[in-house]
Amino acid sequence: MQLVLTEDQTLLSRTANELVAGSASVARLRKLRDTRDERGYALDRFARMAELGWTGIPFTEQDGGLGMGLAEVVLVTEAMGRGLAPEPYIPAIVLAGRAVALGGSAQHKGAWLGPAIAGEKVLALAHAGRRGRFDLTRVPIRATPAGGGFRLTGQATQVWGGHLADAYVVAARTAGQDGDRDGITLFLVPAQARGVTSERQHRIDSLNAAQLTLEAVEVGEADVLGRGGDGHGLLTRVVDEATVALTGEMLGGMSEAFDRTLGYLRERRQFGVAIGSFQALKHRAARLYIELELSRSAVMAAARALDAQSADASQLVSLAKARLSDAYCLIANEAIQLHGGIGMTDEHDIGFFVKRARVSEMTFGDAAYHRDRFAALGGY
Amino acid sequence: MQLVLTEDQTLLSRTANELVAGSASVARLRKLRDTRDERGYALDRFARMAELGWTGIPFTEQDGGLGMGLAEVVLVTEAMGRGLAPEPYIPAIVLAGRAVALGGSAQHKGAWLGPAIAGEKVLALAHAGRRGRFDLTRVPIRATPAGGGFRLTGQATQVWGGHLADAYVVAARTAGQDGDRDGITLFLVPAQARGVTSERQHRIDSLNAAQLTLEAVEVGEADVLGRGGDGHGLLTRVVDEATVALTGEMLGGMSEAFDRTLGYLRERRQFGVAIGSFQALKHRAARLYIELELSRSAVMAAARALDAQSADASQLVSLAKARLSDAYCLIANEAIQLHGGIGMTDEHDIGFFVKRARVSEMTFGDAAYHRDRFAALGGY
Amino acid sequence: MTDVESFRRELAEFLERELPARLGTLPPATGDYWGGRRPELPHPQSQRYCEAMAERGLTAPTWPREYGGGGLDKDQAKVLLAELRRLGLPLPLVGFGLSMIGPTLLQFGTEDQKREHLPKIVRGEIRWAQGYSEPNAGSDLASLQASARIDGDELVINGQKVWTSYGDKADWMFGIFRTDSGGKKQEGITFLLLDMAQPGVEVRPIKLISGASPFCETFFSDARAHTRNIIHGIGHGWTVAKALLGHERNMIGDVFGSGSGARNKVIAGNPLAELARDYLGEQGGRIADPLLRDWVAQVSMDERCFALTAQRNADALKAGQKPGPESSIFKIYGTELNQRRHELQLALRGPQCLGWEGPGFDDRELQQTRDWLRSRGNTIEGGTSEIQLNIIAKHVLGLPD
Amino acid sequence: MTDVESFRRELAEFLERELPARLGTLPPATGDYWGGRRPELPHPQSQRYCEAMAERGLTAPTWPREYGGGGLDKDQAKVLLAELRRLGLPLPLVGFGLSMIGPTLLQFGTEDQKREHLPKIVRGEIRWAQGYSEPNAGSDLASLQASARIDGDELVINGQKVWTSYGDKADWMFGIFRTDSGGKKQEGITFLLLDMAQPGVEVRPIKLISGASPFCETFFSDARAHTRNIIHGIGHGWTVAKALLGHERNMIGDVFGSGSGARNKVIAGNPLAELARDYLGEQGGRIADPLLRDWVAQVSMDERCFALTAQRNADALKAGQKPGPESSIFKIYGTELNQRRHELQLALRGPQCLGWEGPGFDDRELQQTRDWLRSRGNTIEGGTSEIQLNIIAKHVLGLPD
Repeated sequence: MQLVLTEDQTLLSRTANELVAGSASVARLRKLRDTRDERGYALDRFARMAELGWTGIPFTEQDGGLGMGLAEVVLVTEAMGRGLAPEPYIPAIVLAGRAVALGGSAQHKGAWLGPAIAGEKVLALAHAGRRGRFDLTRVPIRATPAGGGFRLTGQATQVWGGHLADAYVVAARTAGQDGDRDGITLFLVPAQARGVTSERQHRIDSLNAAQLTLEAVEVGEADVLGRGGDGHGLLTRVVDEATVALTGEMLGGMSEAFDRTLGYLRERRQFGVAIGSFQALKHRAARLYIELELSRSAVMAAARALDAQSADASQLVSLAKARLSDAYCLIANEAIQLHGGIGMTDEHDIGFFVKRARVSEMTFGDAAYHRDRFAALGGY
Repeated sequence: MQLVLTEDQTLLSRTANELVAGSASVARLRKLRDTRDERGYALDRFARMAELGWTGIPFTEQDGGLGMGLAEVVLVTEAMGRGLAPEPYIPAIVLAGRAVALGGSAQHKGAWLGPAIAGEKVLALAHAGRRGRFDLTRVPIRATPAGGGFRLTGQATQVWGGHLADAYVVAARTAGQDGDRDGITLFLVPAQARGVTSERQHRIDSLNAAQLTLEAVEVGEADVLGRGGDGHGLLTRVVDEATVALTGEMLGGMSEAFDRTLGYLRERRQFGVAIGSFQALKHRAARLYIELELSRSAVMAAARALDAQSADASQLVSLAKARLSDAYCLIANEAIQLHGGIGMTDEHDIGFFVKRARVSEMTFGDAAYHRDRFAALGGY
Repeated sequence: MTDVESFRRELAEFLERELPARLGTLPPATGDYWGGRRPELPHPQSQRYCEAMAERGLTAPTWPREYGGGGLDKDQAKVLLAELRRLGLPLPLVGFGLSMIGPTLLQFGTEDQKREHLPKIVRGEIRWAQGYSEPNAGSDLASLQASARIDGDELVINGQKVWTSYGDKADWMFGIFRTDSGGKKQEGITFLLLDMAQPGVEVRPIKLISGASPFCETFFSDARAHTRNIIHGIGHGWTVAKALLGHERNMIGDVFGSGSGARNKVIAGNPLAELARDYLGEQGGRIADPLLRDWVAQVSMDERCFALTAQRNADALKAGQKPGPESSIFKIYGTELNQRRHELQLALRGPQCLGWEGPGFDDRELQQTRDWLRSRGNTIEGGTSEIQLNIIAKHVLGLPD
Repeated sequence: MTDVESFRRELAEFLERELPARLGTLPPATGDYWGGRRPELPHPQSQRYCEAMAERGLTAPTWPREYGGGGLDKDQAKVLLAELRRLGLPLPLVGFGLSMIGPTLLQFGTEDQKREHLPKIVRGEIRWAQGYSEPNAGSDLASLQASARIDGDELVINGQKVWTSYGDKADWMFGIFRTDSGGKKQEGITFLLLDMAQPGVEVRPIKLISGASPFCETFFSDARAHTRNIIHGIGHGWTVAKALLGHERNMIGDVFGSGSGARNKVIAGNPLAELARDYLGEQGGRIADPLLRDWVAQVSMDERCFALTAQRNADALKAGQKPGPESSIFKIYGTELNQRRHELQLALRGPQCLGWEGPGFDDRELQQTRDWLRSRGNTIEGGTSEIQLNIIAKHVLGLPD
């Protein structure tokens, strides 16, 4: 595994940063928030990402993708993190899209994956309930047999990118109970299906999320992704991939927050000097820089390990998510402290990173969850 | 509970510091170490402490004590900590002595407690084995019924002050097994008794400790302290008292290490200025000062709570030991770092505090052990 | 000193008989009344209750009678608090008039200044705001630029202040302004009182990342203050300002549990443990997640240690020792501890801590998230932790500049 | 470039046939050989093995042949290491001659200086020590005072050096001395080589808190060095010293796992987890103590992250990027990580970590306790963490002085 960018990757990274990073982009999120935009992101932006081929990166060519991998995905998400771009690239493409790609039939792919890669349809994945915390075996949707198929009932919460999505990958419990890996089935459920209602949720990061309520939604064999009752493995796989994509986004976000803080330390003057000349602040900044460097290594390694499907891939995913969760929250807290009062104002952009840091930390497992997983996978 | 010293206490504290604190006293410990002194402390010093009445502080007047309490004991041990005085005040008086006072018969007190308070006989308490960690139910000595009494067999380790002690309070398992509170009995065993051998142990802090081996040592009802099989409560009580005494010693040690480090920061010049003028070091010193202040409060509160036998006394003991363990180790590590290379040399005194900090941390439970105990006592 | 018991009796008589007789229902202990020209009433009777208490100076119990205060000694004041607690009555009045500018006037004001301003504070007629920080004068307060130019018997004020707590609700401001730009920056600063209800003063609330707006920006364009409202003389404002900052720091220290707060938290069971049980469940009577259980214990122990240190400090003061710069540790540790407490609560709630508003989150979850965001400012406002650490290093530890 | 495969074949021929034929048994891979006039032999054959390898320049594979080196290119050097590993053979020679002064001479030395000193290094005849720090010149190295006065074609050296690694075992010293006290302190420093086997040089080992004495104090009283052993000219020693410090920092970074160390630790199971199992037992296949299990995971993850960062750095260098001051992070993080690893091991062993010697503690316990004590120096020697943080803040982050 080479922990260095190829020329193509460098090029992709540059393009991505040009399109979605930069300070203007935070203003865009602010506007979407303050105008209480119904969708919370720009469909045309998402379409543009599709035009540029980004939505096709993690899919094979016969699925209509570019046959690249997470090593490239994290370059896109890193730029999105720097610019706090609210488009649902991770939930629609990496999480739900990959679930369809790995578990879907030809019909599923034709009806949903193709349009998703084209940026014409938006997918989302629903697997968590209000008290499930990070446990992928605690799915809130129950499937009860009905005729040849099932009836899905229950409520999933904080479905990332789930508001105004066109279809949902739903993890439902078809047998067994919380804690069992067996007995979970993934269904592909169109938003139009009878009994499906989604409600916008407002989280501190102002990104799109929804509460998805299913009432006796009828599904059949044709709607199953992967093998019935065997959905936990597929769910874990796509969550691992989405987690790495998210750590890329976090890396971008914390890099941007750090750069802005450094800029402030250089410009802000008190006691007749730039506050960046105070040794106590210098040392704290240097420690944050070390965290940034270690974080970047973890993200690059996890992405490449998953692409290579190496034996310790899941361990490296947990390594990356644990580190990025701690590092992003640390840098965000320090960013406010080092900005002083101005950093506490809503008018200043840094607060958006502080809020996004928390949501990222609590998505797909916090640091403690992933330390436990790292240890368990390591056999202790 | 008043967290302020009375005039008498202030006076006691001053006397104690005059006798045992000060830099010369570290030289004394160094000499005892380098000459490989057989005992590791000075009997005459111990006798002098008795003359001054310190050894009588925690005992009632009818037991020949001064009827004072731990609020006064911690003033003596704080001074001993500042001076790294190696005399076995805590193990002989507070730990073993109090066990005899609380559980001993008139004969026991006449034969052992009186002479102990007079500084003529040295007691020690043996309760821990090599793999027992901090669990007071895992005693390494087994008692097997023999005739009217028992035969004691097993090996206790790191018996503080146990080398050349005149008698041992031995916690033995008379029934049940590791983990059971019931079935532990405390016996008073003279060092001369047949089958008793003690071997000097050398720990990093150079204080007196021994490995105590019992081979079929015969004991009877008359040798039992407290009620047979009911020794866990008594053991817990005296260990709590000794723990508070130890936190007093730790407070003295960390205060001395901190003061010496402050002195070095003021004197040591690099780049043409005192290194204490570098803001990064200033802020670290200020953080250590905060830890010192919080530690002092915890020690004073725990001592007074035990003296008053208040309901939350044991919780406050754990509060104090957890905090002092973390704070002393932190200050010791920072003390070396801030001293730079010279702090790493055996020739410099600061290393003695670093070593004593570790032994103190690992005596009567480390911080994690006491956080767990604090939570359990708090009902969660 | 007067007989405390007889005082208690006559006070009880007033509080239990006379007041209810005059006012009918009295306000409950919850909800602070800040007074002012446009008072907000936590309870319909809050203002009348305040006025009735003020008649006897019980809104400012220890202030001298000649300025409208109660003229009580420490013991009598304690009795008053005890009686209010016993009867479930609130403090009749709170605010920066009583806590900040009042004591400052008693220390630095002229007889005329005391007679003019203190009675209005006691009666809750005027609500005060503090005008200290500026966009370019935060930690380095002495570099402030908002100016006051003498013009006859008035001063003409221009410039901007920021972080004015509740500035949009205040009637008068006490603040520091530059009357001389030459010389050392601490010199040429003048401490002024001015009426905010005038055309030259504009106040804009500042929205925080938590969504709340407790602070304001205040803009001055040719605003006017009378020279008789200069405290301690032209160019000597820095002395006054520093003394007042001392009051403020101790006040903040109190808020963050050095006083009642943290102590009660401990004595009244352990809410953190309850929260953990609620969100994580338990095993064998223990919080199910051992790491979070350990974290709960750590924060609870730190809070207990902090409360004990505050008590030790208070006991030392009672024993006649002077308060020193050590009190800086309460500001640093108290605010950081509050932040750690909030971070822990986020961890306990897990993803349910992410809500801003609307469905999927309950009210306590939403409130706690905002409180967490607000808490990030605790280590900045009222003197950053960095400034407090500098103070300790210099004035407590004697480390060189 | 030569054909790597043919090189491998002839090398294998030499190592597998010729060497054993000449020397009989060869030393095992364990135990370093440092050479010198009074060599310590980890294995009876160590010296003969070194000499035989030196004949072909294989003790300094990449140095030019004209100075006794092997004249190998990078790929050939890799082949050599691979073959040694394959055959379980040790490096024939280690030491500061090969790692520090050799490269420095190749960069700054004159033709004569190279011809005089490099061959003796290659053959392991001379063991070198470094004379840099002084009691009053630690972090502020440039303020050094040990002086060298020109006296004809010699220099007369007086003063003291400290922290001379293995100074008591070394034959020659490279060091920096003050030849001019006027002007900027970085000027007037001269880089010298001198023979330590002379009356004017006295070496005293320094005992550390761990009980070991890897460092020495060196005292100079009218010691002598020849002017031809001045490197890079009088008064230009600071340039040479800084370049050499760079080599040293990277070397230390490597030692603390940025290179092989940490990476292997991870790949070869997890010794920390084994230790935890041994001392704490397990429940359901997991380390019984959940807090210490979490701590083991944290340290293991940090080590993995550190190793990955070192790999990323190495891959970037391979890809042609230049090494920058970022490498300071390896010194800081690697040494602190090593300290945290030791602190964790103390916690895992509990009270059994307290032994100094004698009964009641096993050898691994005793060794680990001393290693922990020794590790406290890692963040001081070779440039304190504080100095490294300054470097990052200034040269990487561009923060102002």
